[in-house]
Amino acid sequence: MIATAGTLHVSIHYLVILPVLILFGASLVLLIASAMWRRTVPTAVTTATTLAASLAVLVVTYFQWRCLDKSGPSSTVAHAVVLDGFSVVATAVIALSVAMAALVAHDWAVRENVRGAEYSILALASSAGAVLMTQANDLVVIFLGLEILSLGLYVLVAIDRRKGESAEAALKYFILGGFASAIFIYGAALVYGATGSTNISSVSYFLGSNVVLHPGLLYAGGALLLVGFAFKIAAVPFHMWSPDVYEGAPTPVTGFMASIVKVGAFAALIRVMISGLGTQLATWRPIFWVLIILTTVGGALLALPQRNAKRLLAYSSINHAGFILVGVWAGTVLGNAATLFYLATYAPTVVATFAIVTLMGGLGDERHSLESYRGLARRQPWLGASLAVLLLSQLGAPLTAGFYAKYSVLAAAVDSGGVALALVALLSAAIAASFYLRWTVVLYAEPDDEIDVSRVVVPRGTALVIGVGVGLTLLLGVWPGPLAALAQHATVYFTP
Amino acid sequence: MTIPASWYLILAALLFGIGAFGVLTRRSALIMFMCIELMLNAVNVTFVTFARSMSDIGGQTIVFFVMVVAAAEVTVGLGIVVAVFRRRASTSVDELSELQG
Amino acid sequence: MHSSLWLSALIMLPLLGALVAMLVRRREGASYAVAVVVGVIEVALSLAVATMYSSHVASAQSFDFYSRHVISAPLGLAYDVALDGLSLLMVVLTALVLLLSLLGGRDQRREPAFVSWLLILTGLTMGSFVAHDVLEFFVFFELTLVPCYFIISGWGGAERARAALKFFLYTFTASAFLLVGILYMGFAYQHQHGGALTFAYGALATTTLSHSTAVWLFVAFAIAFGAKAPIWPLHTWSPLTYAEAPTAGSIELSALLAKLGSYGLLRFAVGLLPLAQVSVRPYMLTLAVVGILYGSILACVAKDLKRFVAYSSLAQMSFITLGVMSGSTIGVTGAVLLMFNHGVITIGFFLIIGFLERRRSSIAITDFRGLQRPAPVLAALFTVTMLASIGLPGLSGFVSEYLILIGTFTTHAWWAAVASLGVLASAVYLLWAYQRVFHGRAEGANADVPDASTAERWVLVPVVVLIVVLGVFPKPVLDRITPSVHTLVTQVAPVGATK
Amino acid sequence: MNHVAPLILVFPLVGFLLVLLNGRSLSNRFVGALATGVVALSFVASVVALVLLLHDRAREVNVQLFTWISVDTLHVPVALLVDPLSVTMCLFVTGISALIHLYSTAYMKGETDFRKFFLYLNLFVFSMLTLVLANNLVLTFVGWEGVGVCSYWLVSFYFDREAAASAGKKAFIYNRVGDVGLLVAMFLIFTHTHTLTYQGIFSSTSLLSPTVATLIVLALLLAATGKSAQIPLFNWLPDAMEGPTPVSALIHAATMVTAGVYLLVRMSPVLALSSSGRMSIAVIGGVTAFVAATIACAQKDIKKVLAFSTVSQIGYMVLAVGVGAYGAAIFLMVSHAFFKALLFLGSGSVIHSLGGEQDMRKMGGLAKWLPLTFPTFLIGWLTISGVPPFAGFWSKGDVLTNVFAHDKVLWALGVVTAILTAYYMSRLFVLTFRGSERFREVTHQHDPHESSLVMTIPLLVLATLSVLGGLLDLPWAHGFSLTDFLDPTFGFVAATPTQSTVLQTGLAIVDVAAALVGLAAAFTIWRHRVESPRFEPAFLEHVWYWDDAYDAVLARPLERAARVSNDVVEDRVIDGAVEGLGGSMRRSGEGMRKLQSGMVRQYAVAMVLGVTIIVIYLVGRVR
Amino acid sequence: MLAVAYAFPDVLVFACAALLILVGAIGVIAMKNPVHSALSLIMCLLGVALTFLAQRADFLAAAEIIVYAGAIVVLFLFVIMFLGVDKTQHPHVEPLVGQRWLAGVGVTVTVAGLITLMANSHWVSGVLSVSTGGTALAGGAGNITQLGDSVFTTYLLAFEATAGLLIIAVVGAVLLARRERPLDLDLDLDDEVEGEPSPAPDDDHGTMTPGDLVTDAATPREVSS
Repeated sequence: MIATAGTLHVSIHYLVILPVLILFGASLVLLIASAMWRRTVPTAVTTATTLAASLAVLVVTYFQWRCLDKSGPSSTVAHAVVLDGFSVVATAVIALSVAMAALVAHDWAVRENVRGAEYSILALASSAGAVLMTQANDLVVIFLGLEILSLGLYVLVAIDRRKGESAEAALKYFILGGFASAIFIYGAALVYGATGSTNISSVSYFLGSNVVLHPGLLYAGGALLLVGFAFKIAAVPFHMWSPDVYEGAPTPVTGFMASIVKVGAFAALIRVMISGLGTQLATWRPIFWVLIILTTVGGALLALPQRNAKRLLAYSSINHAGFILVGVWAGTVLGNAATLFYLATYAPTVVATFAIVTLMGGLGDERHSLESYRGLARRQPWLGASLAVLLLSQLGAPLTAGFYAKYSVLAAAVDSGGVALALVALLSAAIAASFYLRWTVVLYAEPDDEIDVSRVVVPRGTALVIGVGVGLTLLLGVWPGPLAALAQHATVYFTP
Repeated sequence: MTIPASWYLILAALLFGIGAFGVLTRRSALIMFMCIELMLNAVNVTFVTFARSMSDIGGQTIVFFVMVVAAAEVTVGLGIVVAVFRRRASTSVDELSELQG
Repeated sequence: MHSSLWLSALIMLPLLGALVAMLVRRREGASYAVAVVVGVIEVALSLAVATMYSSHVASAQSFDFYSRHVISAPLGLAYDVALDGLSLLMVVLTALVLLLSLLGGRDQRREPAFVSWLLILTGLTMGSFVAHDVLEFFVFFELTLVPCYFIISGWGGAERARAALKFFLYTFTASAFLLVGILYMGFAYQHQHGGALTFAYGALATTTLSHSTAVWLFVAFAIAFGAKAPIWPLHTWSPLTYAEAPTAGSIELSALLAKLGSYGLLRFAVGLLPLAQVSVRPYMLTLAVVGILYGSILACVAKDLKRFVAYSSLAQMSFITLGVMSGSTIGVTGAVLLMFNHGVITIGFFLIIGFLERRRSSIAITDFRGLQRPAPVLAALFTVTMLASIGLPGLSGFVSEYLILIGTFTTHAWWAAVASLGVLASAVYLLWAYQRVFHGRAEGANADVPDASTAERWVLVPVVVLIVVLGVFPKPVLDRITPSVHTLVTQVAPVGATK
Repeated sequence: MNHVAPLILVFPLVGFLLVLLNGRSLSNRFVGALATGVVALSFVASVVALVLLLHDRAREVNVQLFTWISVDTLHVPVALLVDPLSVTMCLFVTGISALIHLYSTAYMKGETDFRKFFLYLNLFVFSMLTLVLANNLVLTFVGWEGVGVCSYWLVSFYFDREAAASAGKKAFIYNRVGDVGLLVAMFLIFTHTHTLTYQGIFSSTSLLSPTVATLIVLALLLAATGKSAQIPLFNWLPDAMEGPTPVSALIHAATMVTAGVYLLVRMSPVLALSSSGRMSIAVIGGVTAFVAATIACAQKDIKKVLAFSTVSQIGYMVLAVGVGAYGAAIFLMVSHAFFKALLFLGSGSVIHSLGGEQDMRKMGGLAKWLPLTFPTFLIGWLTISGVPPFAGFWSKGDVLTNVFAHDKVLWALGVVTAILTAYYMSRLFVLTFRGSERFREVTHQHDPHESSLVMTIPLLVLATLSVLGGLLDLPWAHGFSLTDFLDPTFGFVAATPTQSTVLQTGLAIVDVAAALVGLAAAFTIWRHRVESPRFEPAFLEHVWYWDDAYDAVLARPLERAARVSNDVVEDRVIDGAVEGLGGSMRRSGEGMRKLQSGMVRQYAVAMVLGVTIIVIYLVGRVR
Repeated sequence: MLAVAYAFPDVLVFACAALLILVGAIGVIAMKNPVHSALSLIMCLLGVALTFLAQRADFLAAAEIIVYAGAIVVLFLFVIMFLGVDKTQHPHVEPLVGQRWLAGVGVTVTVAGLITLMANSHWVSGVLSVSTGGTALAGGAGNITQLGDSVFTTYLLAFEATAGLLIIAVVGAVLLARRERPLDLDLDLDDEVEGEPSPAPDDDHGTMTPGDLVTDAATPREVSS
């Protein structure tokens, strides 16, 4: 991959960067609108814009896929971004999450009487960053995507300024995020020194065509990059921010964050560690191995004593991150497909889960103790059953998407010889099962008279989100074939 | 004599380390930010050094981006500090431990 | 070769029934009626299938009703069903358990949700037994946990939440080993033969594995199935769970789901890893023998009737394990038969215990005394069940137990000899329990215990009939089991004795 | 024959089923008549079978009914073997059963569970006949277990009484120990011969090595000790006296308890392969005979005395089997069936007349009150004591003669036992019918009354049989004796040394002397006494502390083991490990939670340490 | 010393830069007063700029001083002043047990490890000049040209992305720094569009801060907390 130095002409395939442009453009439009508009921009308008943008992105991804089918993967803008199956599917997942999260946030904003466009502006911008990460083919672009994503999230976390936790979470997130960013970019610098480029194609080309006799610099760079990603995906021991942030952030933001950060970070992680530095996979694997063990087991164990739904889900998402890492560990086509499959199933599930948590939070977004779920399924069978299904999916029960997600990453691991890894991960799932089940039991328990048993109003938007989440979870549980095939297909185009 | 790249790289590594140590030991959010700036500057030195070693302008260009990122981060970060300060009248991060467990 | 639609119908009917039951839940009793109708049809279907099943189908594996549809090639997922002598009886048992636990459960357990879960559980269990694809089996196997969990935690006793959780975690954890093992085999096959990922039973059976790998896989399988069966010492979920579960739940768990464990052990561990099983056999047999004696001993000191049955089930299930691992056609056939017989006997036990609980609101053994005087029919029904469990010749338990012991004796005499003590032990604990509950002078509340009502008697009639018929004339059943077992056992003919 | 043999079985079964299915709608009278009738029919069928068999040159007929179990090489048919042995057994089983059924219709009158009693009794007869007629070991086992469970039901017939319930259980469990022996014997035989039919086994005895044969014999011996109440499994039988007296007469004297002897006799071709095995049998039999006799000397309960006497008599039979005198064993079995049934029914009559009292100290002087029972009982007493010319003299003499030929020590033991037998039976007789009338307090000053005719007819018939039983096998009547009839069954008999007539006569004199010594001693001691601690040592009264020994050696340690298993192994070790694992997970979760302190700088340190470890690993890797 | 400096001017430059950087960096983490820390940071940044100059990155050196020393540190100082930051913090007192020790060991080992790893590669192992096609780096104006080329070709997308980054930073800062108006979070970008955060007064604590001077007097709103 030789850069086109010397000329100032850079060819741009706009279809590739169209999703980023749409998301960012929508963000800018809202920004300008809220600046120009004398009155506050109605929430309906901002939500509609967000939805329109994300749906537009979904449509674009369809055309991208068609384009891929026709002419194969390609890179553009001086190889800074690529169009391949992986990026397309990941982009679509992000778009779906954005749309779902927007609906939840809308109903939240209506309930909390929060007006204004900032959620939409920031969410759109952040998701643009996430999409950029999924497409980026350059460490610097990944870095910038990461920063766009993160800066947006820092602010989103702090958006509920009635609550001290919100600001506290934001500050913690920010400090650690900045720290991790610095580590990440230092890693990028070292990789640059080791290979002469930050472009992932070039890096991989260099490593493929040269035998690196003294890979110390490369190792150091790779390790620091890995740490940067590990922070983002909240792998133990780089996970400690996540429960605090999940708990402190406004619940719709948590759901949004839980889904798109994972997709963006894992996409970039795979591109860097597998596509770029894949020749050194033997070196990275032990690190991944330990990270996976710590993350799956640690996440599950830490979740056990939790009594707060959001915190519990934070640790649960750590556990899931460990599982997704299993797919990365495999480092094979199967592994990548499994990772993608996992992300695609996990994102809607987790958004829908947080949608319910948002509802249950009640006015003020404060009722998050598990006790407040007591008897939910008896009062509101559909809502309770939905949550139960989502939890079972996260638990990995068959006939839910979560089962095939876990199954596919474990299959990839076993295929690559990671029997012990798969086993440990599965055993951690068994530990995790206990807290999902405990929650489910609470749902179906006899309602406690002392606790306020008022019915939770389910606004239409949130209902739709829950419906989509549960529907996808069950549909993919019964009929995972198409998505599995898509994921498998997607990774065929993986490296341009 | 041309200074070997290694000198700069070690210098950068030390700077990075000092920055990291500062993040770990200072309680004031502001000073932690400064330390993160130190770390980013270490990265910059590293990039520039590599750029020189390899006669590649790319390294220098990236420094440019890093600076932008640093500026953006500081902007947001200080905004958060201000928001927190409103509530607590302190920039000490040790007092922020309502969320835990 | 018959159409696989029969099996699909057996799986789908209860699931659809569950749906219908939920749809009509507003009308009093409608859900229950739906479930009973489904149960009757299911029993009829299963008997039809059992009658049609021809043990002389052309294929070497003697599978019938076979068909395979790949659902997702990348995941290696397929819908693949077939029936052979090993699963035939289990299919019948599944249908029977549904019907009897519906009819015998307590009245307040006729809630729509409860019967729906029961129907779902039946469909899934049916799926497990006819699954001819290992992954498909795992999916069904694992899925059965969910309805079980809800049944126990929703309608169980005071400690139901803990019991349900313990049960779920136990089996869930253990099945982790199974999944990894399955995956390993699937990929080993794929790496050897190329092509798409597949978990078809016939395919995996041809995988070449190194001996140590096979042994490890066997151990993994044994853990998963051992926790379900249960095999000593993986049994400790069962006393708590049986005691806390509602009657129908206890029936499902011990009469049916436990069989998933031994069935899996036979079909997948022994069937797919024939050479490994020869190496691990002594260890498995030892565990089985220990389980027989241990379960018997603990049954002697059990405090309540359900725990009592739990421990006696441990002993009985250990007999099954003994037979499964015997490596002899006779022993394995006995084990397959005992799976069914123990299922029927356990239905009887739990139904009667349920009746007793209905009368006295207790299952503590010390709360009962001298019931034979006020309730002679109930006592007689219990006696028949008990004697079948003891292994009285002429009743069903004997045939299977005898086959297991004699089969095992031909290959592993010492284990069988020690296991024979289980025959003695079962008499000890069962008679002891019988004496404490039914003998003696009935006083107080016990003196007024009503005898079995007509409905209760009729529920138990099928149980008694099966116990007697299979004890006196088991030949048709054995003739259907034996060829499949023979095929399975003779896989290891070069290494182990087949007698 | 193909029709008659199954009929022997079918009659009692039909009776059983009829009562089972219509129990409620039938009157007690009808049930009693039906039950008695079917057994009588069965007896008739047996007689017919005997006649047919006598006309059969092969003296062996196989009647195939249907295949029961057939798996791989294991084929178990439901088939009957009609040969002299089985027909002999059938005859006396059905015959005595019919009498006892008849007796019971009166004896059990007024019982709440009258119908159930006959239900069990018919099932018992069916099982016993299955045991006897089966042509293979498995089918024999069916009957073997069937009689066991019927015995369980009948012993615990008065289940309201704790003692009865426990006794029933004890009987079944002791039997079950023996069953394990039979099972193991079957397993061994099948493993080596691949067949379980008697003819199959006998035709392939060459496949059994001496060691295996010895093992098989020992296993069979264990089975026999269980069912036939021999040492070490004999002490269930006295407890079994908790059952109604007809049950004691039928099951625990005449028929079921002899099943062990029958089994050994049936398996004689296998016994022939192991001399050490036979020796074990002989020793067990001899010792049991002696020990049980000593115990019988010190019992106060009339039925207990008879029970131990039964044990002792069966000991003789087993002894006979051990020395290869199968014919003598069967002869004793048959004659014992006559006189022991007689004695039990007689004692039943006594008990009946005293309103249920069984303690001999509260009897005495009943001779004049029971005009029919007394003479019949007298015959029974003389018969068992070995006084000529009653059946007992001949059969016991036959046994002892054979034993003498084999082992002088065992013979001596047998003679001593004979003295004891005469002694304790006379003691019983004296205490019951002679001496002062001590029953007034029991009968509330009423006079005891003789039982009804229905009860006394069986007594008369049995008394007759006891008198004439010796005719079956007189020592000099070669060619037309029971032994000759049975001979073909045994195939190969260990050669009985021919004994001179002088020696035989001498031995007979010794027998008579032994009987007279016993009688004399008993009369001397017990004529004026009710209790005599000197002659009733406590260790005899307490059955040599046999039960206590079992309690101490087996029951209590096992119980403790059960408690330990339950409380320690199960709760603490196994489940403790499981729960502990869960607990440790929770605790480690809690512990890790403490690290999650909310202090952002600690989070950062965790990150740095993570980096540090990775870097150290990489440094190690490049080195 | 001077001779050495004369003989090897580069060494002198490096020494100065290193001294500035390290002293400045240590100053940042050691000073009690945040203002002093900020000033130390400037010193450090000057040293960094010096290394840039010494390595033919003239433009970056200028940008470093302008962007960092000129804008970022000033921003820091501004906030420090604005918040009237507490000087009570004693950097020498560490409330967290073992924190400093762990941090010291962790950082030291990590940095040592990183240096070891870099040394293992002979410090650089990448190919020469991927983006400039092998031509040497130019100094002075040439440097700017090269940078410009690079930014608008190889790093075009990154460059565009920085635009987005800045926008989001601005929006974020504006949102964060405004006063709390829990029920009405609309944006008033009219007077804040330039990207400077507009700190609002901290009414909670009743201290008069410079922020009060820039409070939007035209839109008086009730103060709530």
